[in-house]
Amino acid sequence: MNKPVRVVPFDVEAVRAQFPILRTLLHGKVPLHYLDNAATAQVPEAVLEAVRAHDALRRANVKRGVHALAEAATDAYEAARRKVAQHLNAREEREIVFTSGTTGAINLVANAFGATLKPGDEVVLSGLEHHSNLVPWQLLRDRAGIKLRFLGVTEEGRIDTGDLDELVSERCKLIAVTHVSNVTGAITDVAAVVRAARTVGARVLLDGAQRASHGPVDVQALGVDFYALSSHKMFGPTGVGALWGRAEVLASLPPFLGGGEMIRTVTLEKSTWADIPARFEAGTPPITQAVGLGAAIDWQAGVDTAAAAVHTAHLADRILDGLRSLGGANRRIRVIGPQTMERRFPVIAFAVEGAHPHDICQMLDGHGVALRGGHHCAQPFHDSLGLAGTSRASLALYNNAGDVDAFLTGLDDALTKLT
Amino acid sequence: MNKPVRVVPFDVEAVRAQFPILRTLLHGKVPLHYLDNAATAQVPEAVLEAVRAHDALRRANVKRGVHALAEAATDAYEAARRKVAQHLNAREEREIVFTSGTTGAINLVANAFGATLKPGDEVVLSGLEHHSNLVPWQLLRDRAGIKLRFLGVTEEGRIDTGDLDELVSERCKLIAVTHVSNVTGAITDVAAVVRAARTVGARVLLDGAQRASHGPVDVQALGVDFYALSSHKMFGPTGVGALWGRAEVLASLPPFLGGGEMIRTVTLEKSTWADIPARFEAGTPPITQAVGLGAAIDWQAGVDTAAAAVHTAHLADRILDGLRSLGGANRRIRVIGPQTMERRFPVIAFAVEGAHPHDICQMLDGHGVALRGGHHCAQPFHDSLGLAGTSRASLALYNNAGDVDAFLTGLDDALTKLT
Amino acid sequence: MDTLYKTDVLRLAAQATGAGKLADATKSVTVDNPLCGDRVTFDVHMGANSKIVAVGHTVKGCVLCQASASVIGAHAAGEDAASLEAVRESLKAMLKQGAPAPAGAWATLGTFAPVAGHKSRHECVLLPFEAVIQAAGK
Amino acid sequence: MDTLYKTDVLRLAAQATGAGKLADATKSVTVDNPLCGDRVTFDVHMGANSKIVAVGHTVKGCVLCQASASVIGAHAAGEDAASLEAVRESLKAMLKQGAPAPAGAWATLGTFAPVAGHKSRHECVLLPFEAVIQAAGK
Ligand SMILES: Cc1ncc(COP(=O)(O)O)c(C=O)c1O
Ligand SMILES: Cc1ncc(COP(=O)(O)O)c(C=O)c1O
Repeated sequence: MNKPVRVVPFDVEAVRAQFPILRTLLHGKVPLHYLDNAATAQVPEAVLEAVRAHDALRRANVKRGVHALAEAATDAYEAARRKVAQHLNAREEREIVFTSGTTGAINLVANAFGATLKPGDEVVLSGLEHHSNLVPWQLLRDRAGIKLRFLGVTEEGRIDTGDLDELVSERCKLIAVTHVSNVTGAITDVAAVVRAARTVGARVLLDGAQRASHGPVDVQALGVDFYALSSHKMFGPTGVGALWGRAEVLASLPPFLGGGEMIRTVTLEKSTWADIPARFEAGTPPITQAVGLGAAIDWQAGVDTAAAAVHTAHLADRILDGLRSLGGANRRIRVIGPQTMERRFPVIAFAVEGAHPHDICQMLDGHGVALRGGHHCAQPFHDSLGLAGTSRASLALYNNAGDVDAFLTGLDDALTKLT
Repeated sequence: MNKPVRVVPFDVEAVRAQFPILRTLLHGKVPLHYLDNAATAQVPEAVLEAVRAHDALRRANVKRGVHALAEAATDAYEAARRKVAQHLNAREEREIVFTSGTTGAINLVANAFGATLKPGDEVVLSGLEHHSNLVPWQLLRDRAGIKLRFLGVTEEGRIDTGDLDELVSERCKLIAVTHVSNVTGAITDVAAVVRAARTVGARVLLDGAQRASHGPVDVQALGVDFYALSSHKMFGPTGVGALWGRAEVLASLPPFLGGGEMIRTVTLEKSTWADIPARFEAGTPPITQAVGLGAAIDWQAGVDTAAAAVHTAHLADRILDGLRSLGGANRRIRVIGPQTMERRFPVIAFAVEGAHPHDICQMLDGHGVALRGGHHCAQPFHDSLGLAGTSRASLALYNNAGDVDAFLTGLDDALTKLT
Repeated sequence: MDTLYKTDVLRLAAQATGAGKLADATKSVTVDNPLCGDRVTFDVHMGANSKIVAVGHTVKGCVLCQASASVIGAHAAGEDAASLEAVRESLKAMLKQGAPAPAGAWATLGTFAPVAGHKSRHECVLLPFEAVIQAAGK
Repeated sequence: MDTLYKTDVLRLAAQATGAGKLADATKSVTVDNPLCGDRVTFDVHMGANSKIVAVGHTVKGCVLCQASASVIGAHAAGEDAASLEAVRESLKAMLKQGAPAPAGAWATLGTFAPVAGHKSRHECVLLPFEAVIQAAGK
């Protein structure tokens, strides 16, 4: 994301005060410095309370009940759908399907849209994808005889849109790429992807798991067809996510999972399907979690996300600077992805020669700093870098200068011991 | 369930006190009489608190993290798996796969086990199934060319195991039936089903959605191969459920959903799969909800479920008696399913000639009584009865005599107005 | 809630004005509510200028659905598809946006005002309109 | 936590006893930890009675994994697959059930006791044993 120009004072301490977990003392003594936000974000009091209140006051199954609790629960569930629609600037509420998460959403598309593909059809992915936007397509390939093609990754850790012309042919039916990388934080050039897709009439799916916690998204302006997100990465509960799909596209797809509430009529011989979005919401949905996601979106809407972006970009700059100065002659530190905060989000993965990511993360844990080490479910990308894993610091709007200091101090200490 | 003989005083008021929602005044004035437990059960304080505490104190993504929160979250998640394993008397913890619910669990089997079937293979279901245990198999049939066969339903509303000999042939690879009907409350004669399956080497799946809230289950004693359940029907959070599968069977199946955490290795060309249960848990699982389900199982384990069964069976008897006496010469009331509480759970569906279920439910709502009306996602069974829908009262262990009285008084009032 | 079942609604349903098959129907349309399995059939006899001369309805549905069909049975004569659509839109506005009840001949629809608070029942009132409008259309 | 990385562990890793390829290996086995991509190769030279004469190891892994391999490098000579399996079992018991560290030659493994509290790292310590046991087996 480009750093917004305006300079609004962002009151990070006021934000922090809303997150009970940030008051935790780890190991009974060290304050928590949570820099594992790309894996899962923390939850503000407003969301904790919305979840509790729903189950304590309005709990019922949704959709078919006529009693007061069932109506209240259905209203709350549908209100949550409206909030997701607003967060994404969807044209219509029925374009939002609640799923178990980003992984569930992408599998839905790989199966429902996948069922419309023919052997030899092509799906274009990239070498930067999270396994959740790769393995479902491999499974589809093995099932349906389609072909997968892969956009390369630039030196800078961005999806190489220069490959589009060569890779996107008339056989291409879908381009499915990440909106923001969970390793490099790089923002994909979606316009280029959409342009290429439109020339051959292909659809575009964006994996929005890493994007949706950083303020509203405009799927109409992006011009894509599918957008997947996870609640737990955007300050909401685990167990729920959403798929946005352009109404006419969604409406043209067969169902994926079968069960209650996704049908129009059922006989032992044959069933017919409900309209969207119900067609894709088989069984009792994650009701309370959807309500919690709605509360998280409300909460995010109450924050100045533009100011928050300036704030986290400053912190990320300090991390990049710090890594540069820690990495001296005999400590080779390699930052994966863009070296500045231009067109990227504050997800910073790095490799240290001679120090294993798990040792780094474990030692930093002793300093109260929560990092993540490993391939971050992007094994092909790490393979292409010749690395088994990296350490990753990822920021959310509640991180502060103290978190960055603890990280840099801890890392210095760890590297002194490890290298 | 047979009424246990011992007569333990069951302190229902002490149980009720633990459910905040039971103190609700509907429409600002009428006390809630919640008799829609077959759709979703309510949540005790202990579960509300476990859910909140997890997100407020131990929130992190699971499985790969080495920092303290990630270890705590993984421990909590795996402890929940252990609790589900204990509730079902599974032989091993790895036999428990967390899913989005019963519907998710059955779809998993229909896809993963389904992928091992060949055209012409047969799956035997029954005419009493919930759509969640019918539609996934219809989708599989249409995809894979298998054949579905259906056990009939007896006059009494039980799966007709007399049909087994005729329907279960050498081509049968699976019998998938409900453990307890969500319409008639009838308990299936599982032993007969398992016997028939074993003679031809077929597997057995039980839909345990309606059973798992009524005390522990013993999958080993039942002798089945798969068992599906939903947390929200057993006093736990929405958004999570479980599939139990016999280890050697589960381990022999290919994955269903693709994504993070279900892999061993991933390259752009090819992936290999993790061991069970991870192979079937793609993406970030419903972590907090699984922890909540664990808390619900702990809570249930602290209740004398045998005494609770006596208690709810007595209440159900009063409902059956009340329906008989309300149904006079000009009010024809038909109770669907067994007419006594022998071998059944307290789920009571009934039809009133000349009164629409939704009118009945809506009028009872005015009395604070939450019922459910419609086909209860068992449209084929209702069709077979010549009914579009029924009204259903379903009990949980926190229901009391006041709930039954309110129901019978309200129904009398409604029928006076409607018939 | 009981307020949904005020005496007026129950009476409308009991009156069942226009219930029964129409012998000389020019068209008949059946509409289902997939959510509850309800089913409404409207037979219409169309006159000159595509105006309704008479209707007959068969309702397998709840009291709200029956009462709504009964109101149509009482007032449909003389209407055409377009005017019935206008009535349905003002009924919808009453249910969904709290607009005032339709004026004039169709004022009886005001009886359904309390249904506004019960989204799951809106369709019960609207279904008969769906059937008669389709039957009165080309 | 830092207690995992006591000087002892770091020193064991740095010593890297037995690191390197073994020229006259009778068998070589490579084992992966799919969770973190770590990889351990053990070359063994087996003598009479299926006893180890010498080992060499190549570790792409964390400090814990390196230290564990180093301990094996120092003490494997004279062991066979079965005795190494026994050592691994007592190491496992120390990690998983809080049992005391192995006695005798392998007492150094006590250095890993603090790993017990970190389930996600148990595999790091156990992986080299997996490799050497497989290499020493038939
Ligand atoms: C017998 C039965 N099977 C399956 C289900 C589906 O459960 P869920 O909607 O929680 O997936 C239900 C509940 O609706 C049920 O009662
Ligand atoms: C870019 C990206 N895509 C997909 C996912 C999968 O999300 P989830 O695990 O919530 O389904 C993640 C998070 O792990 C991610 O970062």
